[in-house]
Amino acid sequence: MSGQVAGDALAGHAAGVVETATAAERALGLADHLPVLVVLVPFLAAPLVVLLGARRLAWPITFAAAFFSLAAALSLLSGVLGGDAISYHIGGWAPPLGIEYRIDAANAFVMVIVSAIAVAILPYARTSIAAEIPARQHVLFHALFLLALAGLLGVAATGDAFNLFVFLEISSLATYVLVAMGAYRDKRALTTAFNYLLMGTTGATFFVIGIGFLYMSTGTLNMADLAQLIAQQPGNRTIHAGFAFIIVGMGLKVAMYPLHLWLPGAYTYAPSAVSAFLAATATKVAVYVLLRFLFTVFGPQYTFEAAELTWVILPLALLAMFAASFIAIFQVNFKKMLAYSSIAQIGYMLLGIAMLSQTALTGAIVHLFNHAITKATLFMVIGAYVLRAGGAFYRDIEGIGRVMPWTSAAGVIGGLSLIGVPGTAGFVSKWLLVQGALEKGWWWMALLVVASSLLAVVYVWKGIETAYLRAPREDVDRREAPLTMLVPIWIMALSTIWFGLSAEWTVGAAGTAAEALMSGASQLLISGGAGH
Amino acid sequence: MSENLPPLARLLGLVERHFLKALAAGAALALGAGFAIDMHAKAPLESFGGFYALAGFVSLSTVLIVARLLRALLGRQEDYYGRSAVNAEQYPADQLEVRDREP
Amino acid sequence: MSPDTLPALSALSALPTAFLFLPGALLAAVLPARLRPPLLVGLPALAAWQVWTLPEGRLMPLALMGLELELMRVDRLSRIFALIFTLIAVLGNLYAWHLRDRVQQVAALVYAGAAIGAVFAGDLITLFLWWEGTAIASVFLIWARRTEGAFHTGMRYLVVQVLSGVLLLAGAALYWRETGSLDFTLMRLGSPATWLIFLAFGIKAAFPLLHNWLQDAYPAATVTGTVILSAFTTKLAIYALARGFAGTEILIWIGAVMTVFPVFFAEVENDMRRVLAYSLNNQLGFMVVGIGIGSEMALNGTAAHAFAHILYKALLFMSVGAVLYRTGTARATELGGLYRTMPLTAILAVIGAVSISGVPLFSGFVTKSMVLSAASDAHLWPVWGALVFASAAVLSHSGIKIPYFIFFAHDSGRRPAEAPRHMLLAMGLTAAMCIAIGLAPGLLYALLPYPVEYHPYSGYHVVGQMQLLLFGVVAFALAMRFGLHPGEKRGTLLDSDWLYRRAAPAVLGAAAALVRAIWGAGAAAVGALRAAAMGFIRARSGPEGRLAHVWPTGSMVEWLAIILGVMLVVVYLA
Amino acid sequence: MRHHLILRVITKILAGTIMLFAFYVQFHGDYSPGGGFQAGVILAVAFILYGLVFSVETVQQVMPPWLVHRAMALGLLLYAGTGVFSLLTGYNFLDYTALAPHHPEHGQELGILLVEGGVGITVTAVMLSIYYAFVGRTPVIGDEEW
Repeated sequence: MSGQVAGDALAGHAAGVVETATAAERALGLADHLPVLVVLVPFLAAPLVVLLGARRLAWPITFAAAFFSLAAALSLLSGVLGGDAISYHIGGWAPPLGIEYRIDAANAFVMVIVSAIAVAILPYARTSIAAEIPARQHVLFHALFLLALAGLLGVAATGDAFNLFVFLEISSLATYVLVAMGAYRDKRALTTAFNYLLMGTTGATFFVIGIGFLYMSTGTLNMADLAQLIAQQPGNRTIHAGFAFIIVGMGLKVAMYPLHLWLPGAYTYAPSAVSAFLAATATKVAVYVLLRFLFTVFGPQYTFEAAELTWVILPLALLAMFAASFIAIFQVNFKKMLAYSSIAQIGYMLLGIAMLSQTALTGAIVHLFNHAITKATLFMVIGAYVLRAGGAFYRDIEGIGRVMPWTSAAGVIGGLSLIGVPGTAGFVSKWLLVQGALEKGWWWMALLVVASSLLAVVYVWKGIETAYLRAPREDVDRREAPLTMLVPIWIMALSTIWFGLSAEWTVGAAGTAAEALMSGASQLLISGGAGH
Repeated sequence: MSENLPPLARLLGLVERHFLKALAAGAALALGAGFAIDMHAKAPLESFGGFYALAGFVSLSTVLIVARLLRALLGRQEDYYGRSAVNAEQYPADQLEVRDREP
Repeated sequence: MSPDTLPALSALSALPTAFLFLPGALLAAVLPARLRPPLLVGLPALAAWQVWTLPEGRLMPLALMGLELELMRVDRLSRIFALIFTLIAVLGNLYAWHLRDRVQQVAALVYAGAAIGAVFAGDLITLFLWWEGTAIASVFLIWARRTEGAFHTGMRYLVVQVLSGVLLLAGAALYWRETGSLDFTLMRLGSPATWLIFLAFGIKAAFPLLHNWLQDAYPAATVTGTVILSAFTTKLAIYALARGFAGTEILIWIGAVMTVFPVFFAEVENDMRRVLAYSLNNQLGFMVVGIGIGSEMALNGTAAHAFAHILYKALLFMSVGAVLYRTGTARATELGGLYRTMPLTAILAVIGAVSISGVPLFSGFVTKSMVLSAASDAHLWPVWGALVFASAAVLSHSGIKIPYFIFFAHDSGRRPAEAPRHMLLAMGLTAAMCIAIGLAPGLLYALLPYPVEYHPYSGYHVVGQMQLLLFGVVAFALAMRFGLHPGEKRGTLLDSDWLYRRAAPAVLGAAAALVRAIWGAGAAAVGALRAAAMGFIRARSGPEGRLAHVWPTGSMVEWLAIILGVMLVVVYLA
Repeated sequence: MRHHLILRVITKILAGTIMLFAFYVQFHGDYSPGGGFQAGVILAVAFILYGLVFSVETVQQVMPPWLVHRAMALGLLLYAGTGVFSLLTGYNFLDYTALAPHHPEHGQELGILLVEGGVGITVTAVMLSIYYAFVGRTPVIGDEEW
């Protein structure tokens, strides 16, 4: 199987870029606009929802938009899996002057993750937010959800550095408000959202400062063009500074370990559906941006050989894997535990990036996907607990496994995947990471990955123990979660198993993406040339 | 033996009563045979006709003596690992069909 | 009857045997109670038929994520183990005919299926998956007792078993790195990979000091669960060792120790099922020695002994289980004289006892002696001596103690009813197989991995064994007569489980306190350093120490600054 | 504020002027720096000033919150709708040529006008919405206590 994937990727090299739109060609079908439509449809749906203002229409429109995005993202992914890239010129202005959307395996994969998670979470959110957010805010909630979705998709789709920043801010601002909506359950959501706003904005500012530096020394914002021009000025200190600012700024958005402080609060106090969506998508998209800049814009050679970034990211990744796991063990709030676990899991992705090999990078990208579905499952389960038990503290959910057997069983599956038990999605990516470490001969690293998985065993076990081995509380609503929540939860849970058992698709797509990223600037030089 | 026992049980009772005599006879016979036939010795000492008899006797004696020491050394109360450990608990009766034989 | 004659059944050969059991287990999970026992007996019987008719070879290669897997590697070694596994599943489930506990019934099927799957696994990954499958399925047979004690025991058992699986996986991964192959064939100890795999097998095979999960768990399982448990896990490990490490010298010594040390524990133990668990350990020693010697004769002996052993050990567990089922206890101190009302069970137990002791005409005799002969052929005299000692010692606990203290000896006054019919039937069939093997060893020898030229019934052999046994009994009788026998006494015996049930928690507690202290001191030191550094920065940049509040936003910005600084330094200097 | 006669009078005069200036920036933005963003803010200032001097209630009679919310969405839709129009007529997203295929220059002009219009509407609405959000809170010191 892997041989075949590698072959496809090699073929992709030769194929280069498929141009869908140039100024000369006029007659374009709907399919040719998918790169922009995938972002545009949810983006347009947001004001539409506000304009209509009808609570009953909000959900169907949102769902339809998300569903369209998913379909579009899948179609784009199938188009670029061969290793090609699709380039779309906004307004007909050719890059590097105009804004270019360029879709390759890496970002198509990310868009599929984001839109699929949105589609899966929306039916769940319908019930969940009905219980957590007052009715008058529902229209707003859906609009913001759409904006966040559009922003995240836009970040993935765009090939323009500044445009990327704009979409990042669109999604971030929507997210701040979504987090603040948790205030109806817990007032602390307000301070949390404010903290998140301050920190997120700081990160974004760093990022945009970095872009500024790059623009200063290259005069372009198009990423392919940037890659080309940066490669021509190896010793430029302005570019060095820009590099540092961009990595640190995105590090914050990624929640790289010491820059993670915004995350636990945001995930804990946000409404459950928002937690699930954020945990599954926001940091993943940030990781994608990091990947894009490290590998495409600066190129692996610059990043890891000239800048020795491995030795900055690697310790931080290890720190995240262990410190965050330890913190997770001592949490008393289930949501917070999962939030810290997310930080630890992000450590795995950073590890995969820092190891700089095809296998490890594939592992990181697959983990992006696998962790997204795993965390979505778990946060959705917690949301169901919150609905019935009224809180996410361990003391609230004692013995709930007997009261809500289906929900809890899905939670156990998610937990197993979090640990990385074979047969679940989590195993596939950890296996690849271990494989990557062994390929480099770092088998201490492989052992560390396994060791930190053992920490995951501890915190997951704590949850299972609470849910199953304690006597249920008397005052708990003794009912299973409603079907509208249960079905999405189980779709997610089963998908963690599905992608654990048949990993060809995920590993194949991620392998192509990793191949594209690893080849870095060299491939883009071809395509960048074609774009002019 | 006033009990009304099944015939098979009475047979076993008979065996139990005459066991020692039968054992003595059997042991003597085996020992005799050992000296009478060629023991195809491969191991050192094996050629001695009573080797296996000696080995059996010594082994069992060793086991019994060492076992006594072992108990003195390692024996603890049944609830050493706690009242709820398997050792200290009764088998849950609802999973059994405890019944006496009807006379 | 060839597979062609029955088209429906011929389709079976296209399905890995283990996969017969998994849908069966699903079915058992939904069937009404009445229909489950026939399913539980019929399915393994069907599997046995399939195993019997399967052609040899690598039947089901599978490529997954670039790994070459093999689900069904059928050869003579795997076939004999699979065959006895299916047989014992039939007998064990027949013994459990009365059972209405869905959990146990499903677990029994999954467990048997996983064990058979592991036996047929041709690569290390498949082996690992089934290996963990046996661990997870079997623990339910312990938990099914549904007491707190059983729960904790089950957890300990599960931890040990899963640990074994994890080691196996780690070993497999390293092995792959080293050799580029996942093929499960003969390995040579030496690299970390093979040591890890060896250790994983060793745990399940209950190597000395790794053994205690066995004595801990088996007496805690349910009446019927113990019978099933006794057959699979350890013999699976024996199979794996025979496949992977035949001829590894260290195994000879490990096996020798294994045959000897459990006999002392067995002698003093009060719980009859734990006595049998120790005895099981001792019997495994014979097989491990055989694997260590590695000659064709020795491996034949190992396979034959495993086959015979599964039968008579199951028979003994069944008879003790029947007593437990009728009296509610398996403690020697509370039993005695039961032959009066359970004569059939008593006779069947005695058949098991004489089989395990190696009395001529019973199965133990014709198989154990193969290992002994192999040892003497190899001129391993100390080992041979240990095996002779162990052969005699087996007699003291399994051969005499079990039947004597339960069914004879002093009259406990208990008059339990005879065991239920299905139990008697299961025991009767098992006993018949023990005798059949003893009478016609050729039947079993024909199944062995290598051609057999061995004749157990030579005059000197029979006489020697009879001497050994009879004088052993004499010693026992004398000891009883003069009160030298350690006798029956209630209590708990310390074994290596003390290390993790008592010592480890204590040591860990102390260690945790130490780590906490050091961590605390370290954290304080780092905190002080950081505070000093930050204070310096604050004095310059913070107008009035506003950032001194450890407010997340503030500290985050500090970190942002620090990391940016580090990044800039790294980027500029690199 | 009822007593601050000068402020009230000046405000009434200024409000219209500010609006006029806003429209100037809006339409002049087609050719020179400036446009929707700046014009939107300036236009909002007119309303905010009016609201500060008179009262929120008064300004909300002119610009009710629901209208403000809808206007936000409307502006955005106008912007994106222009893009979608070009997309539907077979051009790339936001390719203004689509608005006047035979005179691309006119198309550009029209496109910028529409897009900047959308931006202006949205920015005005957002600024007002922020203003409403701030003044919507219970005042710490009541109006009578001055």
